[in-house]
Amino acid sequence: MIVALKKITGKAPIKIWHKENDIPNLDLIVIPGGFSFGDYLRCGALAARSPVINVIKNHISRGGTVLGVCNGFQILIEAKILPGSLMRNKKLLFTCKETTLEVQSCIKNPFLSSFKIGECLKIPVAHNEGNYFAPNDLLKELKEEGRIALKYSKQKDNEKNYNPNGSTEDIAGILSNNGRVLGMMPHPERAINYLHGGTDGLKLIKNCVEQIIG
Amino acid sequence: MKVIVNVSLKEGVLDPEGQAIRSSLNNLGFEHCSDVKTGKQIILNFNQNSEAEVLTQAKRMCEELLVNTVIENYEISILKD
Amino acid sequence: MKVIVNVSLKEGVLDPEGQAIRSSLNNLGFEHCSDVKTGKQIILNFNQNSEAEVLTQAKRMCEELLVNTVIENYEISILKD
Amino acid sequence: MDTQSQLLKINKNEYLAQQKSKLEDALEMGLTKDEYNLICKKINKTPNMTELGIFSAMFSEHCSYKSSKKWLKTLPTAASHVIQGPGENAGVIDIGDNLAAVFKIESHNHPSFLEPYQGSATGVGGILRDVFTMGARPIALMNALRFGAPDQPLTKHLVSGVVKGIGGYGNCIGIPTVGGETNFDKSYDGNILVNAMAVGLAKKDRIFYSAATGAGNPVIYVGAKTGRDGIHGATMASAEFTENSTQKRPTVQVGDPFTGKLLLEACLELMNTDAVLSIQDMGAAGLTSSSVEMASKGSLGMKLNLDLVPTREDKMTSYEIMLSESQERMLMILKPGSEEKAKSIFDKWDLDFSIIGEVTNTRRLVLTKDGFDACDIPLAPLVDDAPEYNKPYEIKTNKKVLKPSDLKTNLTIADILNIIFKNPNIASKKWIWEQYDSSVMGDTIFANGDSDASVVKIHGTEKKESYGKGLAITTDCTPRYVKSDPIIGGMQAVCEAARNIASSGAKPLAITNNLNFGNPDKINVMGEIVGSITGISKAASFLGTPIVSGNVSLYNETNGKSILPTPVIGMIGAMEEVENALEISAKLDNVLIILGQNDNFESGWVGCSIYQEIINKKYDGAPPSINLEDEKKVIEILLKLNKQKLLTAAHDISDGGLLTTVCEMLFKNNLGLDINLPSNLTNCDSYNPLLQSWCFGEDQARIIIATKDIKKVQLTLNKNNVDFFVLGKTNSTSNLNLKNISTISLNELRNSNEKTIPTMMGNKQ
Ligand SMILES: Nc1ncnc2c1ncn2[C@@H]1O[C@H](COP(=O)(O)OP(=O)(O)O)[C@@H](O)[C@H]1O
Ligand SMILES: [Mg+2]
Repeated sequence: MIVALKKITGKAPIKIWHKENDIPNLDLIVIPGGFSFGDYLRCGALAARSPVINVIKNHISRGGTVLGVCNGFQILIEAKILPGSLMRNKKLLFTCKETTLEVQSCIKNPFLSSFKIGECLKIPVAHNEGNYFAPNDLLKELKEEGRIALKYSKQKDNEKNYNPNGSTEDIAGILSNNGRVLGMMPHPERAINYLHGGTDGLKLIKNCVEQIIG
Repeated sequence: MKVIVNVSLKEGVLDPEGQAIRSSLNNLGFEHCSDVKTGKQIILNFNQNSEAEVLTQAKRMCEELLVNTVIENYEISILKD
Repeated sequence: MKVIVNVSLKEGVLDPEGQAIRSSLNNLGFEHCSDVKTGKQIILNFNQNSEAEVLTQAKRMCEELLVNTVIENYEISILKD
Repeated sequence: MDTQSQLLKINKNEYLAQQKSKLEDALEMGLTKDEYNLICKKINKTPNMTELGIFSAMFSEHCSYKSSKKWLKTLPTAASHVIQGPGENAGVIDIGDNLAAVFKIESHNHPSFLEPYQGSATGVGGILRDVFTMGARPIALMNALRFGAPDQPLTKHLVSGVVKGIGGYGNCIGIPTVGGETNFDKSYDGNILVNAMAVGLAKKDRIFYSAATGAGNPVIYVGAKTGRDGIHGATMASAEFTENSTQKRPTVQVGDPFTGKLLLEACLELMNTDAVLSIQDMGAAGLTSSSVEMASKGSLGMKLNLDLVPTREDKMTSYEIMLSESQERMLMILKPGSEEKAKSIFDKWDLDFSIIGEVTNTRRLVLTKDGFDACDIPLAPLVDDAPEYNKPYEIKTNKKVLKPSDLKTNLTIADILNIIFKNPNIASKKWIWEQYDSSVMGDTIFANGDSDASVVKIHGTEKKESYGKGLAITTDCTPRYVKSDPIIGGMQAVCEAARNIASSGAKPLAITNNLNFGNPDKINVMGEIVGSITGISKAASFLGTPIVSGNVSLYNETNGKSILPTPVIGMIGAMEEVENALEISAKLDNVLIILGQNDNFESGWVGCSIYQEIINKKYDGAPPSINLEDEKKVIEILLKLNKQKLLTAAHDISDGGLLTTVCEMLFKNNLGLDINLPSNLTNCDSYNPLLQSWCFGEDQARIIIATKDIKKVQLTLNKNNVDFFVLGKTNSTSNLNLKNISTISLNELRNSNEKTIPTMMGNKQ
C-alpha cells in the first residue's frame, strides 16, 4: 500500500503507530491489510481497540477520508465505524485469487467517482474472513442509502466461484453514510502495475488521492 | 476467581463450521448427529475476589471486546472449583 | 438430546490467542484480568434418546474428529433444558 | 552449607535435574553406551541430568548430523557469488546491486504427522527465523510436501491440516507463499514430508552471523517466553519430572505468527543499529543448541543465569529451560552499552528482553539456577567430539532398460492423457495454493505454477527503464528416480530445478537441499543417502550452482518401511529485468519448439515414467539418464533466446512427458495445437508403443519454448548447434491434433486437471 501511495503521490505516506494518541491533520488515512494482532479473537477486533482508533474516529468526524482494505475493513467494522460483520469464508478456507468487482450505483464518494456504474475492475482478494453479513434491516438501509460500493461480479470464466467468500448479495465493499469511508475486502494495492496482471487497483487509489487532494 | 464466557452465534446466523463438522461426522458414520453448532469459550482469570464486581467486569469485557454483538450471544458464569 | 463438548488446550500448550486477548483487555483498563485461556464449544444435537449411547457416541466423535488429542483436552456434558 | 542441603532448597524437580545421571538415563535419551562413556571421559565427571540432556540434544542426529556429516562435506559449496555456505542459519549469495539473497529449506516431518496444523505452521515459523536471523527480510516462502496414497483416509486430513498450517503462519506473518510441490505416494502413508523454504533479502554488507564475540559481552534473550513445549524427545517427560503426571507434556509446539511478526520486525529494526554483534535463533534443541553453537563458533564460552530466562510456567527446571523448543525466540550478543537502546525496541514491539548472561573465554558452558550451578561443561566435547559415523552403505540401482515395445497397452493416447491429468501428482494444485496468500508484499510476479519457477521482484532495484531484478525460486525432486538409481535421481533433481529456474527466465545460482530418507542404519538407505549426495554434487558442480544451506531428515519410516528417498532441491536464480520473466502458458499464434530434441528422436525413455506406471501399475526400470552437457546447453540457449526477447513462454518436460507439458502450456488460454510428428511416426496408430513413448517418455534436458518469431529463433538455434523440433503453431480450437491419428479435446483434460484435487479433498466446486 505504501508503494502504491508513493507511486501516486511521489512521496512516502506517514506511518502511524497503533499506540498513537495524537496525529497531525491528514487528508486521507488508509488502514491497510495484514493480520493485526494475529487476527486473534476475531479479525480486527483487537486492533479496533487500539488507541489510534479514537484518532481515526476524530478524523472522520472532521469529515476526513478513510480507506480500509481487507484487515483494514475488518478493523473499521470492529470499531463500529462501518456497520455489519465480516464472517469466515463460506468454504472455511483462506482464499487468495483475482476477483472481478462491479462498481455499484451509490452515493457520492471520492473513491469511485472516475468509474462508471457497472464498470468492472480486476482486483485480487486474500482473506479468511471476508464474508460480509448484514441483518435484513441493515441491508435494506445500506441499499436505500446507496452505501454498497462494490460487488463481486459474475464473469464467463468464473461463474461458480465469482464470489470468493459467500458474502451477502456479493458485497465486496461498503461506504459510510457520508461516503467518506470505504471498507473493501479486495486489495487494490496488489493491482498497480501490468506485472500484477492489471492496474485497476492503482486507478482506484489514484482517484481517491486526486479527489481528496485535488 | 475464574469466569467462563461462552460465546455462540445468534439464532439465524449461518454457522458453516458447524455444518461442515456435521457433514464430516455423518460421513464418519455418526448418522444420529442431526445438528452441530460451534461456539467459543473464553476463560478469564481475575485477581479479585468480589463475585459481583467480577461479573460486572466480565460483562463489560464482553460488550467492549470479547463478543461481536451483531452476530453473537454470550453467557457468563463463575467457575467454582 | 443435546450434548456440549468443551475443548480446551492442554496444560503447558501455548495459547497465543489467550495471551493477545489478555493484553488487549489490560490495555482497555481491565487490569484485574490476569490470565485468559481460549477454547471451543461444540454443541451436538442427537436424534437419539439413550443417554448412555449418546455419551459413548460423543466420546468417539471427540477422539475421531472433534478434538486434536495431541494438544487438546475435552469435556462432554449433556445439556438438559 | 553442604551440597545436599543446598539442593534441598531448590524445588524437587530442579533437584532431579541436577542429580547425577546413570547409563539408563542416557539410553532413554537416545544416546548409546559408547556415547555415554565418551561423554563421561571427555568432561571428566559423570554428567548431571541437565548436562546429559544437553549432550543428548547436541549428539542427536538432528543437531550433529552424525550419519550424514561425512557425506555432506563432499557437497560443492564454493563459488564466487557465495557469501556464506553451509554452517550458518541460512546460505547467502551475492545477487548484485549490493544485495544478497539469504535462503534455506528445513523439514518438519514428524511434528506435522502428529499435528498437521501446528507442525507445519511452526515449520514455516522456524525457517523464517533462520532467514531473518541473518539480517534478511524474508520475501518468499515455498514448500515441498509429500503425502501418502490419495485414497488413504488419513491423507485427506493431513493435506488439509498441513495446507491450513502453512497458510496459517505464512499468511498471518505477511510473507507470500509463492510455490512448492505436492506429491502422493503410499510410502509416505505413515510419514509425510513437510519441507519449508524461505528466501530473504539483505544488504550484502549487513549480514549477521552467529559466532559469539568478545568475552564479557552481554547475552540477550528476546522474543516469546519459554514454556514446557516440545521438550526434547520422549526423554525426561517421565512421571518423576512432572508433578502432575496425568497430563503428558505436549511434544508439539504451537506457533504464534503474531509474535513471530513482532520478533521479525523488532530484530530487523535492531539490526539497523550497530548494537548486534551476533545472533542465533532458538530452533531445534532451543537454548541448548543456540548457546552452544554461538559460543563454540566463536571459540569462546558462555555463562547464563537461567533464573533470568522469561518463562511462561512456574517452577521450570534447568533441564526444561535448556531443552524447551518454544517458538519465536532468539539469542543475541550485544555490543556492551547498547542494552538500553535494544531493550527499548523490544519494549516497543511488546516482546520479552532479558540479559541472561555473558560471553566468557573459558570455552565452557556454565549455567546457574536458583543461585546454584546447574551445568558446567567444556564445549569442545559437545561440538568437536560429537560423533561422526561412517555407516556401511550399498548403492542399489535398477539397471533394467525398458523398451517402448515392452509396454503393451490397449489405451489410446487420449486415454493415457486423461489418466495422467486425473493423477493427483500431475493435476493442478490450485485447491492448495489458493489457500496461500501469494501476493502479499506486492512483489510477486509469478506464483504457484504460473511459471516453472516462482518469480518475485526484488524490491528496490527498479530502474527508469525496468521494473528491476527478479528472483526465481523452485523446489524439485522425483523420488521414484532416486529410488531406482540414487545417483541419477540426485542429479536429476538438480537438473530439473535448474531447468525450472531457466524456464522462468532466470539464471540458476545456488541450492539449498533437504535430504529426507529412512533409517541410515539400513545399508540400502545409507546407499540412497550417499548416492543422492554424489549425484547432487556432480550436477551442482557442473551447473555452477553450489549448495549453500540445507537440512537432513532421517528415520522417516513406520513399521520398518522407509519412505521413498526424497532429496529435495531448493534452487534460486536471478534475472536482470523481471518483465522478461516467462510463464508456462503459450499465447495464440505462438510456435512451440522443443529444445534438446530433434527429428531423429523417435523413441522416448519409458522406464520409471508416469506412462510406464499407468501401463504396468508399478514403477519399474532405470530412470532416464542424465547428460549434464545437454542440460547446460538447453539452459544456456533458453536464456540467450529470452535475452533477445524472442520468447513468450517456456516449460520444461518432466513428469508425464512431452504431451503433458504441451497440454499444460495450452490450458490457461484455451488454445489448441496441430502437432508435428517425426516423419517415421506419422503413419502409426494411437496404440503404437513408439509413438506413445514419443508422447510420454521422460527423457531429460528438454524444454518447450513458445515464440512469435520462429525465424529468429531458428537462426539462433542453428548458429549454436542446438537440437530442436518444431511442434507447431497454437490455434484457438482447444484441440490437440496428432495428424490423423488422434484429436484430443483439451477442455475435458483441463477439467480433470482442475477437479482432481478438489474431488479428492471432498470439495464440491
Ligand atoms: N543437506 C545439507 N546440505 C548442506 N548443508 C546442510 C545440510 N543439512 C544441514 N546443513 C547445514 O547445517 C547447518 C545446521 O542446520 P540445522 O541443524 O538445520 O539448523 P537449525 O539450527 O536452524 O535447525 C546449517 O548451516 C545448514 O545449512
Ligand atoms: Mg537456525
